[in-house]
Amino acid sequence: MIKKVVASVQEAVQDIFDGSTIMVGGFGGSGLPEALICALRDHGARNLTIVANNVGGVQYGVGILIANRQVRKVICSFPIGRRQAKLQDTFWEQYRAGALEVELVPQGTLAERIRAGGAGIAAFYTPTGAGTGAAQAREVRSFGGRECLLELALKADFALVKAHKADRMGNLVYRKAMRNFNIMMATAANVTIAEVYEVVEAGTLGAELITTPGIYVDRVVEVKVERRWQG
Amino acid sequence: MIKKVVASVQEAVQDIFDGSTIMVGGFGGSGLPEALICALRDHGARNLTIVANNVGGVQYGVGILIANRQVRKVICSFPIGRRQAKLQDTFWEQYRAGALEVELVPQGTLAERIRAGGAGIAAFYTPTGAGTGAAQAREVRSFGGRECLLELALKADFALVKAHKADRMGNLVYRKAMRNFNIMMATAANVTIAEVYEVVEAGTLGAELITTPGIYVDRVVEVKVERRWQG
Amino acid sequence: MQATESVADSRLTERQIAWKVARVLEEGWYVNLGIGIPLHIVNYIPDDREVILHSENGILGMGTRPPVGEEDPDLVNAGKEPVTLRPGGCFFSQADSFAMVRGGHIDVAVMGALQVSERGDLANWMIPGHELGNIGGAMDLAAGARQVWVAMEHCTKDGKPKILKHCTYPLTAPDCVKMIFTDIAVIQITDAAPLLLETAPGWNPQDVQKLTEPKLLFTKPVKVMDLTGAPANK
Amino acid sequence: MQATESVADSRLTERQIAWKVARVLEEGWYVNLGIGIPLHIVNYIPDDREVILHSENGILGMGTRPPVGEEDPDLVNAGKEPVTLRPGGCFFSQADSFAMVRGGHIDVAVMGALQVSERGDLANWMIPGHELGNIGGAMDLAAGARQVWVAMEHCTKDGKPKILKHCTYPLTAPDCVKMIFTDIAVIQITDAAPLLLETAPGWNPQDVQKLTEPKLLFTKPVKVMDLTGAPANK
Repeated sequence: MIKKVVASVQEAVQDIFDGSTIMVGGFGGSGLPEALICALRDHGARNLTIVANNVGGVQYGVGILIANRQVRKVICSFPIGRRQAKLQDTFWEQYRAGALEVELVPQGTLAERIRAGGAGIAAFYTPTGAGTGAAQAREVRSFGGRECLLELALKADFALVKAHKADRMGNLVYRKAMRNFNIMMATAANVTIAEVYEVVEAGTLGAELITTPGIYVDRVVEVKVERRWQG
Repeated sequence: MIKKVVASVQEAVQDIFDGSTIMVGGFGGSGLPEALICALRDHGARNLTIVANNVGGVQYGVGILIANRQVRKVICSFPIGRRQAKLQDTFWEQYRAGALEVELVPQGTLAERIRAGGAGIAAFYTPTGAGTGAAQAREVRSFGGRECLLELALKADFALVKAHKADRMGNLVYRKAMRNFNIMMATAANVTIAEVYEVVEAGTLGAELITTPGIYVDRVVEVKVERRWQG
Repeated sequence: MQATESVADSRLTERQIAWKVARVLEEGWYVNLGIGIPLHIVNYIPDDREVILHSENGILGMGTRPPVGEEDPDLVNAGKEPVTLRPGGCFFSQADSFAMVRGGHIDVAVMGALQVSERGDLANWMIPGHELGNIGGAMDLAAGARQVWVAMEHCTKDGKPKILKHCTYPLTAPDCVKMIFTDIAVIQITDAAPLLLETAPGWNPQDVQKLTEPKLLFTKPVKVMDLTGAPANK
Repeated sequence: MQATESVADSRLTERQIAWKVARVLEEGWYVNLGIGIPLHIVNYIPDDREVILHSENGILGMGTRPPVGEEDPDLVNAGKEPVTLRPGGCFFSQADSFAMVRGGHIDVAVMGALQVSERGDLANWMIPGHELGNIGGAMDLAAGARQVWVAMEHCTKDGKPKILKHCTYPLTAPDCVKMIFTDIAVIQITDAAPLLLETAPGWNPQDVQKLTEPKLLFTKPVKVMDLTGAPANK
C-alpha cells in the first residue's frame, strides 16, 4: 500500500543537502509551508538556492533561512518589502558582501518557468520583459511581429509546499488562494514535500478537487495549527 | 448583470464565418460538444480549419462536418480510426483531391500548443518528436544536452467546448474525464462557446471546482440530453 | 464647476483617484488591481455593476476587505491583505493566473507608476540607485493586459513631473499605458501625444501642463471632474 | 519447464503478454497503458499491489472496465473504452496530463510497436504506404516516460521480425525502449545489444534468435517464463 505520510517535519526534511535548490511555495503567508521552513532552519542545511515568489520576513517565510545565513541565492519576483524592517540588516549585509545572490524574475515568468520545469518544456518565449532591461540577458525573438524573450525551465532538488488536505497517496487539495505557487512547484522538484493541515482517507478528497495529484508528491506531513489572520 | 447564457445552439453558433478556425473539445465522445457540432453543420459555414484531437465518425464529432464537406483543414493527433468505416470514403476522397488538408500533431504537443495560445506563450521547446520525421519541419535545439523541437502556439476564432455545468458568468465545471481538451481550448479562442448539461445559479458551482473560469467563456448554452454509454 | 483658478491644494486624495477609476470600469470587464492606489478601487465599484476583479495570486471575483475578525489567511490579494470572494468567483494557481494575464484575457490592469512616457512606456518597479527592485507581477501585467491604466500622484514628492517625454527609470514595459488617472487630471495616451481629458476641480489645463513634461493635447473646454459621490477629502 | 524443442503454436496470447507485464509492475509506480495489448494489463495487476494507471485523456487511478450497464460516457480510457476510477484517483486536462508525461513523472509507459531497433528506437505510429498515421500520444509518451516498455507480437502477421537492427518505419522516438514483452520472449535493450531474459515455454533461445534480426545476448540457461496463474490460452 502506498504510504507517503511521514511522522514529522524533521523526518520530512532530513535528506535536504547543502547546496540544494529548494522551491518554497506560498504568496505572503497564504499557502506558505511554515513548519517545513522552520524544520529546515533547525536542520541547518547551508548554501541553498531558494526559489520563492517573495522572501518574507525574519519571522516568516524564506526570510527565516536568510536571517539564519543558510541561503546563497534567491530566485524571486519580490525580494524584500519595505515592511520587513527586521530582515533588512541581515539581508543587505549578506547581499552587499556577495554572500547572497538575488535573481529577479517577473512573477508570471517565474510561475511559468516552474511549470515548464515540471512539464518537460525546456524553454518558452514570452512577451514579458521585452523592450525592458530584462531583455539584455535574454535571447529576443519576434513571433507574429511581437518581441518575446526566451526563458528557461526551472527545476529543483526539493519543493516545500503547503496544502489544505492530503491523503496517503500524496493527493493534495487546497483551500481558497493557497494554490498560488504550490501547484507548479510540486511538479518541478525531484522530491516534493507537502505540509498539510489534515491527512484524510484515500478516496475522500474528491476526484475533481484534487489539484496536485499524488504523482507529484513524495512526502506528506500533517501539521495541526490554528489558522487565523495575523495582521 | 453578466449573462452569458444564450437560448439555443443555433444562436450560439450564428456568427461563425466561412474560413474560421474552430477548436472542438472532447476525446472520443467524452466532453464532445455534440449539439454545437450539429448546429454548426446546420449553420453551414464552410472552408473551416478544425483543431481537434480526433476526427470521430460520420455520426459524431468533427467527422460530421467533414462528411458535410465544411472542412478545409484538420489539425489533430488521430485523424481517422479504422472503426470509422462510414466516414472513410468521404474522408479519403476529399483528402486525395486536396480538398481536405491534415496537419498531424502529437497529442501532448497539440494540447500544449493550445495551452500556449491561451496563455500568451508564443512558442516552446519540447522533446516530443526529436529524432523523428517530425523534426524535419521544425527548428531543433538542444537544452541540457537534449534535443527539442520548437512548437508554435495555436489560437482559434471559435472554440466549441462541453462541460457539465455552467453559471450565467460562464464559469464551467466538468465531470470526470470531460476536461480533456476543453479546458485549454476554452482559453485559446476569440469566442468560446460552451455546451453544458445544466445552467445553475452563480455562486453554486464551488469556487474550488471551477476549472474553466468565466473569463474564458463568451456564450453558454444548456443542452439537456440523457447521458448514457453508446458502445 | 468650471475651473477658474489654480488651487494648489485641491488635489484628489488617493481614495478619490481610486473612486474616479472605479466609475469608468465597465460591466463585465475583468480587471487586475495593482498594489497602492489601485487596491482601493475595489471599494468604489458601484454595487449594480459587475466588474470581476483578478488577483495575480490566483483569484477571480475578488471582493472587498472582510470585517475585522473575519479575515482568512488563505484569502489575500496581491498586496497580501485579506479580501473576500464574490459569488461566481474562483481560485487557480499562479501559473494559470498569469496565463490569464499574458494571454490577453484581462481587460484592464490598473497599476501605480513611478514614470509614464508620452508614448505610454511604463516605469514602476525600480528607482535607480536602489540596489534591488521588486518586480512582482508588474512586467507580466504591463505586457499582457489588453489595456494598462495608471493611477498615481501626478508629481513626485518633490513636485517633479512623473509624466515625461522619456522614462529615465528602468521600464516595466514599453508602449503599454492607455489611460492615466492622477490627483489633478485624466490623460489618455494617443498616437499623437497625451490627451488631457479632465482636470480636477480648481485646476486648468495650463496648470496641469506645467506639471507635465510632454506637450498635452486638449480640446477646449476641458471637462472638469465631477466628484459628486466621491469619498471625502479626509 | 525447460524448453526442449520449438513448439510453433505455444505462443502467449495477447492477454498472456499483458498478464506477464502486469506481474512486473511495481507497487507505487505510475504507469501509462497504450492502445492494444497494453490496455489489457489493467485486468492482471494483483489486487494487493497499488500500481497507479495514467490515461492521457486526463485520469490518474484508472481501474478496470465497469460491468455492463454501469459504463459512464464521461469516463473512458485512451482507447475510448469505458473504465472506472479507483479510490484516490483524479481528473485533469490533456495539457496537465501530458505535462505529467513530458515532465518525466510517468515511471513506465507500455506501448504496442510495429518495429523496435536493437538500440531501442520505437516505430509504432505509421506504416509506410499508408497515407496518414495516427500519432495520438505515442510520441509524447515515448519521449517523456522514464521507461518505455513494448508489449507486442514478436513477428508481423507474415512472420517477419519486428525487432530489427534498424527501424524502417517512421520513428515514434529514438533510443527509448528498455523492455520488450512478446508472445515468445522477454528482451531487455542494453547498451551492448538486446538481452534475452526469458523465453516462452516451448521456445529455446535459438528459436527466438531466428525470429529476431539483431544478435541477441543471453546467459545460459535462459529463464523460461512461469505462466502459473496466467489467463487461459483462449
